[in-house]
Amino acid sequence: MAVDAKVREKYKSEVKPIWCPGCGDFGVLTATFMALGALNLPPEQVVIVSGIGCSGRFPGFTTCYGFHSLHGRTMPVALGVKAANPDLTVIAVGGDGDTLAIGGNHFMHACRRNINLTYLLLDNNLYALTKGQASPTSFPTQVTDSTPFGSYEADVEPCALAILFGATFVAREFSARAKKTAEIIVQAIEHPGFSLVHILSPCVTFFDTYDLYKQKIAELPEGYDPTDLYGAVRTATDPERKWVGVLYRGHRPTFEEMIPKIRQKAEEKLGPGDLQAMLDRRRV
Amino acid sequence: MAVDAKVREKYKSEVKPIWCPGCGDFGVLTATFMALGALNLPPEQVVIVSGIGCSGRFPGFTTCYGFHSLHGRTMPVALGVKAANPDLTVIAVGGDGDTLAIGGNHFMHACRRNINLTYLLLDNNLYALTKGQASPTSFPTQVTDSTPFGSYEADVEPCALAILFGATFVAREFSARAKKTAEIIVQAIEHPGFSLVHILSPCVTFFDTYDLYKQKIAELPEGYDPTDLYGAVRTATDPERKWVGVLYRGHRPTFEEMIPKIRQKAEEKLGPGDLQAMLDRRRV
Amino acid sequence: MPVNEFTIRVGGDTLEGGIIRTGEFLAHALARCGLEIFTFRTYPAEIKGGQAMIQVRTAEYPVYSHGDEADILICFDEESWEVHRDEFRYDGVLIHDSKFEPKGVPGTATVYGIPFSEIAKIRLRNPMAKNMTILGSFSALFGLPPSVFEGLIESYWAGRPHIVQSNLTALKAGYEEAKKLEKKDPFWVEPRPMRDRLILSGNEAICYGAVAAGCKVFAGYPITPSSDILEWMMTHLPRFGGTPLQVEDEISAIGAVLGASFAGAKAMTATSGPGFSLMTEFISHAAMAEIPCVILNNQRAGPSTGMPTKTEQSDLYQAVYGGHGDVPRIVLAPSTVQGCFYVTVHAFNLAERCQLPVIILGDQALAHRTETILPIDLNSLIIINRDVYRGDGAEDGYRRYRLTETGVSPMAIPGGPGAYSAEGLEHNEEGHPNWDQENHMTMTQKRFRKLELALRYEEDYPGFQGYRWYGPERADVGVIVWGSTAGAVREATYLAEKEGLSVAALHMSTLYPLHREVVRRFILSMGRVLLPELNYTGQFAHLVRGETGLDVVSYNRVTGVPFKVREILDAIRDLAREAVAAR
Amino acid sequence: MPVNEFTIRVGGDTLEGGIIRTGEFLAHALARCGLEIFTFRTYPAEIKGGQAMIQVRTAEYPVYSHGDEADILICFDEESWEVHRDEFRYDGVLIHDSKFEPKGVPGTATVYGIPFSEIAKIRLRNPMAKNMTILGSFSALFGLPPSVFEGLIESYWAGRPHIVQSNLTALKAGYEEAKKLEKKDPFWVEPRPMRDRLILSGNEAICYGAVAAGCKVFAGYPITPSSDILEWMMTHLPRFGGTPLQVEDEISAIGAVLGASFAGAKAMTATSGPGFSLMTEFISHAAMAEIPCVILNNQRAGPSTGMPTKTEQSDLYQAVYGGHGDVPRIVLAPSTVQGCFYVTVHAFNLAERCQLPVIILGDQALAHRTETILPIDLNSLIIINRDVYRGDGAEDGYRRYRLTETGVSPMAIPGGPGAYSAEGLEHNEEGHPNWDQENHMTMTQKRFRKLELALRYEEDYPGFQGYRWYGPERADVGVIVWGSTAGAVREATYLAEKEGLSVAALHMSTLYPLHREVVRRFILSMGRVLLPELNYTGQFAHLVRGETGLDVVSYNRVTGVPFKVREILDAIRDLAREAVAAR
Ligand SMILES: Cc1ncc(C[n+]2csc(CCOP(=O)(O)OP(=O)(O)O)c2C)c(N)n1
Ligand SMILES: Cc1ncc(C[n+]2csc(CCOP(=O)(O)OP(=O)(O)O)c2C)c(N)n1
Ligand code: SF4
Ligand code: SF4
Ligand SMILES: [Mg+2]
Ligand SMILES: [Mg+2]
Repeated sequence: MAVDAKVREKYKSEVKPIWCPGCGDFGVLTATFMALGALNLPPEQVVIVSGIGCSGRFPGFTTCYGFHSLHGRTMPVALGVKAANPDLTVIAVGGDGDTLAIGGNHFMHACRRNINLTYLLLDNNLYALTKGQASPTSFPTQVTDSTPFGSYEADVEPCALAILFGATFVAREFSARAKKTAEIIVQAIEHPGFSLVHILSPCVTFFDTYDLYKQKIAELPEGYDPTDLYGAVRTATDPERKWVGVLYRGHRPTFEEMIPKIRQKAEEKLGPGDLQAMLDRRRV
Repeated sequence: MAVDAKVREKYKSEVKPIWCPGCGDFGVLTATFMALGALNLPPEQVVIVSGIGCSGRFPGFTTCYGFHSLHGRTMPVALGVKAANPDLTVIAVGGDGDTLAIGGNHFMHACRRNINLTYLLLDNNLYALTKGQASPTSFPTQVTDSTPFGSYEADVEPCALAILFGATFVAREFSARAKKTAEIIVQAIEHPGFSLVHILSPCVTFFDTYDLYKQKIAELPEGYDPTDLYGAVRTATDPERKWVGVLYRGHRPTFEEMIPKIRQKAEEKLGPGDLQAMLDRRRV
Repeated sequence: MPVNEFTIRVGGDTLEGGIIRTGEFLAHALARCGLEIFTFRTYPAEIKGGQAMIQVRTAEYPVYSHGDEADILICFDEESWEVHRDEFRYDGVLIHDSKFEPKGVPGTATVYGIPFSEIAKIRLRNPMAKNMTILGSFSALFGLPPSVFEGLIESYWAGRPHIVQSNLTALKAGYEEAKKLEKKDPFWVEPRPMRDRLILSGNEAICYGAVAAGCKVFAGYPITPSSDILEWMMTHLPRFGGTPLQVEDEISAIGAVLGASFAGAKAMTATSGPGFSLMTEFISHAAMAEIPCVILNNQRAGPSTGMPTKTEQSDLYQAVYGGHGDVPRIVLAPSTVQGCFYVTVHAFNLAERCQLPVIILGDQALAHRTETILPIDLNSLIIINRDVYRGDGAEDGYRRYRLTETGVSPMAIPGGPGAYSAEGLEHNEEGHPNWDQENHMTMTQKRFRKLELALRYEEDYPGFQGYRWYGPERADVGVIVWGSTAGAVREATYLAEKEGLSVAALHMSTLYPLHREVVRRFILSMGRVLLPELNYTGQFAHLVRGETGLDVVSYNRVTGVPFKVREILDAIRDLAREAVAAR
Repeated sequence: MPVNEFTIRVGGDTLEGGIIRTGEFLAHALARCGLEIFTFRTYPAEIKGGQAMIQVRTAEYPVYSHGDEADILICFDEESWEVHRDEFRYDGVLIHDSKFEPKGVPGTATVYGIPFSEIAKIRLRNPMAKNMTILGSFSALFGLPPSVFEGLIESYWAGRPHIVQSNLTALKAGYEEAKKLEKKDPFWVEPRPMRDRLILSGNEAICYGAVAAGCKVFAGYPITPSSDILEWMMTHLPRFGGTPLQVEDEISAIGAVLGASFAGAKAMTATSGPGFSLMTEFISHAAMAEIPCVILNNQRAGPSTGMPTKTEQSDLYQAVYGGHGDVPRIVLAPSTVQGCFYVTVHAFNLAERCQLPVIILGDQALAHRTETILPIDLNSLIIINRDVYRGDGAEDGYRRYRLTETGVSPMAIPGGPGAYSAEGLEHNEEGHPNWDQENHMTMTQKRFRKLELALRYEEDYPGFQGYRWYGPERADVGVIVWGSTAGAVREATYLAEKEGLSVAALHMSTLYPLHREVVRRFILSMGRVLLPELNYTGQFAHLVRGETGLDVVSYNRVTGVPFKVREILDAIRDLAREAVAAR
């Protein structure tokens, strides 16, 4: 996956990222440029849909089409984009709050639909843009501005959930490993179906997890079988290690494959649409 | 669990259920009366929170307190009830659309919080009240008014999801087995934490599944280990059989147990609340 | 009035079934006799059990309301008589199943008791065919040729000869039974030459309108009374190369609509009050990011879950004012089935032209009623597509939110040149987030300029009228009306004129932006202005006052059913007296 | 004006840090000198980087606005000078870090360049202490005793002697550096006897008000500018025996509030525009099921995500009209920090008394500003609790939605007698779903009767005023105002009076239901009526017209910052001319 700097420039907009120096999201942006470059995708064929959060500003830093939607609502928008034009390459970017708090349900249903898109989940274990409250991936012991005495509730693990929801490609990486992340993003984009890339992306301002994740991550062992769904769920939720790499890979018809199939069945049963004829048939 | 008819009468309101004759929901109502009777719970100590759907009319048919909320929103309301008064016995009643379509996210977060309540999921594999559209538990082959050519998407299995979401008691039953269902509801109410009872409750009007489920259900084998989380997920999603019984049982602190703990920590750190003193401390 | 001009009501319990179909067959049969028809129905919110009702009004001239009372009342069971007797004409015709004996029928009425149940259940051993025996009797009693019903039965169950046969038998049995009776009433059907008409419901007309306008993506979530639109779209939109989506909730529905429109497809969602409320945040986003979209809200009685199967006009506030911030949007309201079709076309056109969310305010009564309407010629429609950026002309670079005179900026479409980010934050012309004081002011003005363009839509669509002024330029009483209440107003003003009252009406179909000057002129030209609407808070009256600073007299009712012509006529009479006194 | 009466502005990049704290320390120090203070701040929506600003206005008398321009401008960096020079008084004082040379300073101004960065970084090796050196210089230049800052430093970092020490050193260094300069300007602080005052921000006052009113459950989701309320509640509510909840979204927040209130607890949520829009459906439910609840919406610039850190008054439409169906609700708006406290208490009282959703419309400027306010005596508050059914008196059985004169029916609480179902469907008195025509009308009337009760709240809370009429009974110009714009109006009308203009003001804090008769009387008593508000569509003006049928002159601005006194004064002058001409 050799990408020369010039190709990368193609995807970089003139807008300077507003992220804090050192923010993990920079690594993801770079990795995305690398991946798009490696696949040589024309920017105008790519739509990046984001929610609201530090992560939400992502699309504006690229030369691709972007849709800065609402907090938690990347998936409905992405579904609409794909329904209108299944040929576009769609990348969704969501924060952990975005994806798993307010947007949890859309996330579930998008996996279920197996929409052919790539979901970059930029997980910094809290709500960063609103200045540091607990998110569904905050550690139970983590003290935040909204959980000064710890949390009332357990945290959730997005990869395991995505697998059970029906995503067909589920991977994890660490934003500090931009090149590895880029490789995974390439695979995710190439995979036909819903692809989650869970990226540990530290927030240096409110909860710096660089050291923690440097220690905690581990590459999946040789021989790991990503097609074993239940095994993947177990690996994803391993309390000891944050396994990075492709945790799960499955195969089911995608939403985009269903569109023409249903169209065909409808036409077989009822014929192609002719509105004037239909109206005329409603004559008294 | 012997319950005599008179005790049951205590929970039955003068409002005649508006359900179609033969509707599965009748079985659940009866089972609930039996369970409340067996536990001898005073009706005014019980709050039944429902969503919108045929199932949503449930609370009005009982003499308990009821909260007929909005489509999909049983869990926020139940959380509030418990936050205000953790001593109440709370039963939530939701349809499959209610719980897994519009309400999916609240369902996830309620499990995560391990609120000590019992969730009766009345699953009839479609939206009944709106007259028969596909729901997230509709079978992929099922033809409904909204999926005349089959569905674009895969179905979901609520028990497996609840387990992964963090529910600590997950069971399945069939509304035609009112007595068994009652027994499970008793266990669910007695369990400290979030208890899901997934009840196959056929809709005779739009999709009669009595025969199907009579064939498909099977009681869990002797020696089944409900404490094995991953095993339970696998059992819940078995494509061959609909296993009935207690699929999973775990233990974590409940939301209600966390309330005093956090209160204690807050007081330890900052002292008990004295508003006048606090205000006075803001003197110039 | 007795010949070719009367109102039939059919009532019974849904547990028995067939009530609505009886009315529908009657309506179609009358239409095939060359008459105009207008139906109205109510049904319980429960799935089984409870009283359902369908009313069919017919005449040789176009009818605009469902009629105040039943001239002919057909009762399946005793409860239906109890429910409907108050709206039964004192000298009308009551046809009832003789399994019960109706109590308290006025002596002036004609009563035909016929053993429909017995015929169907015992004689024919086909209890489901009860409604066909009723149609047969109707045919015998009122001169509607049985051949008309026969034709309907044959086409309705085409390909199922067994059912056709048993229904024909039932029809005949009912016919013969009624033939034995002595005709005592004056009502009669005199077939006229067939007119070229379509029979459609409001919801069907909306579906056709959407496809005609070029709708390619529909996203929805079931809700009464809009579920049938979702079902139609799921069935038929793929045949037109479109993609229908049943999604997980209404937030997702409007989100998918915006995503699809952003990607270049015309897109729409359809819902009712509770779902509409859930769309609030995204409608505000559509206004900010300038994404065309069409949202149909079929109003039902609220607040909250309210009365899902009853009608109301109480979501106007939410449609016009809902959403945080200053949210430009367009709100249209159809008032007839024909209007449902055209208003939907206009909604898409305006959305595309102005790059704004367009809300169609329908209601339960209109959604589910059927009317005979003039045939629709698709070739006569003007279909407007958005102004697309194609990489040309913009020498200083493409700017998605370029400041223009109309406020509309060409839109780039993914896949083509001009990649930009659709932005819900305040932004500059390029679409980059921007917190400048001046910029926010300028951009807000830009977004609202598009409302002025919307008010000039007749420039794009010659012949379009966002309002209609009926009657004289000056009058004692003016009536302002919107939505499905317009039909009753039309009939009431006609009757008032016949009584010699001085009355005019202003029927608004573009509710927002308001044609402020027209409304001002109307109000200032009238002695008194009445504004009847089916809500409690006088929502359109409030909007009119708020936009014009002029007062009107609100007339409100929330009973879940449409206004009666008589009620409006009475209100006009009262105001006319006041106006004359003040003259 | 130069002594004890001036406006200071501090500006700089958030990357450098310490800007806001400089202003806060100045404000506190001035307050400790016996002066009144009023602060206003703006900051970027980005987490790091971008210009932040805090303005401190001080005087010996109460101040109601943050001041139009800076008398003293303190610039951390060159960009801050560029950003703020337009709002710098032509003969004011500019204090800047001498690491840059400000360009284009008017000759009439006094400029003090001081090497703050150099002192902090190089001399003290403590770059973080730059703001303390600035405070030291301020002290030297304007006579504010350094001991006051010393006291503040000691109490702020109490228990951290190391930090205290290094900050004191920095303070001293700044002081000594400035002492070398020649004083050339007239501004000066003359300490007065300390007054008994609290310093609070709007959001803090709201938290205190909620606890004072008896709030026991708070549910929220983070959003600017209300996140600090959530954080305060998560930290402190448990200490008062309450349970705070950070939930998964705003729908859940309002749902939990309703559940808690149903179960007997006073409950509240706090949000801003986008979250508020998401609550629409549940607010409609609260109105239908008659569940008391308090919803704070701190408005920010919209629509959509808009400008999250900028202020606006553009959610009034959504607050007053949002929700499907006819939705009764109460809308209150505070305009001062003190008002934030009391309005919150009233909101809970009204919610409990009327069993209605009560919406508090705050805004970003008010939420985050600090003021010196009069001390609050909790014992003087009247706390109202709902009318609870306790199993007594109801011989014909308990009916949750019993029809009463006021519209309010006693509420049973789970755990106690009277079990019923809270119902979002239309229902009868027992709470059972019901589709009767008459019933829906009657129940709608019942729900709206409670708004009349809300208008009579002073019967429950003597001394409460839902509006205040300032100035004469009749005048050339009347100004109607709501929310945080009231402060600028108060100062502008004061200045207008001093100029000899005839002017009165009507300040509304109960926005809905509207005190219609008072507003009518006010409008009819004035030559011209001005209604300034920070939105584009003239939302309150529209409401006033809609409710009174009388016209007012809208004055709108959407720039993300509050009105200047001068702007309103100019508008008053213009209208006064018109009114005099028309007299
Ligand atoms: C409906 C709504 N609620 C709340 C907010 C405020 N808000 C903005 S970003 C955010 C959370 C951001 O957290 P996350 O999704 O993890 O993204 P991050 O900033 O950490 O990248 C919230 C709550 C909003 N914009 N909209
Ligand atoms: C926000 C909202 N959307 C849609 C509806 C319409 N609606 C009522 S019940 C229902 C689905 C019912 O299905 P389910 O939850 O499975 O319950 P069932 O009727 O099958 O018991 C829907 C979509 C609504 N009431 N509110
Ligand atoms: S606050 Fe955290 S997540 Fe946001 S830009 Fe800064 S480092 Fe990144
Ligand atoms: S429609 Fe189905 S689910 Fe609803 S009451 Fe009838 S049988 Fe039960
Ligand atoms: Mg985050
Ligand atoms: Mg269901």
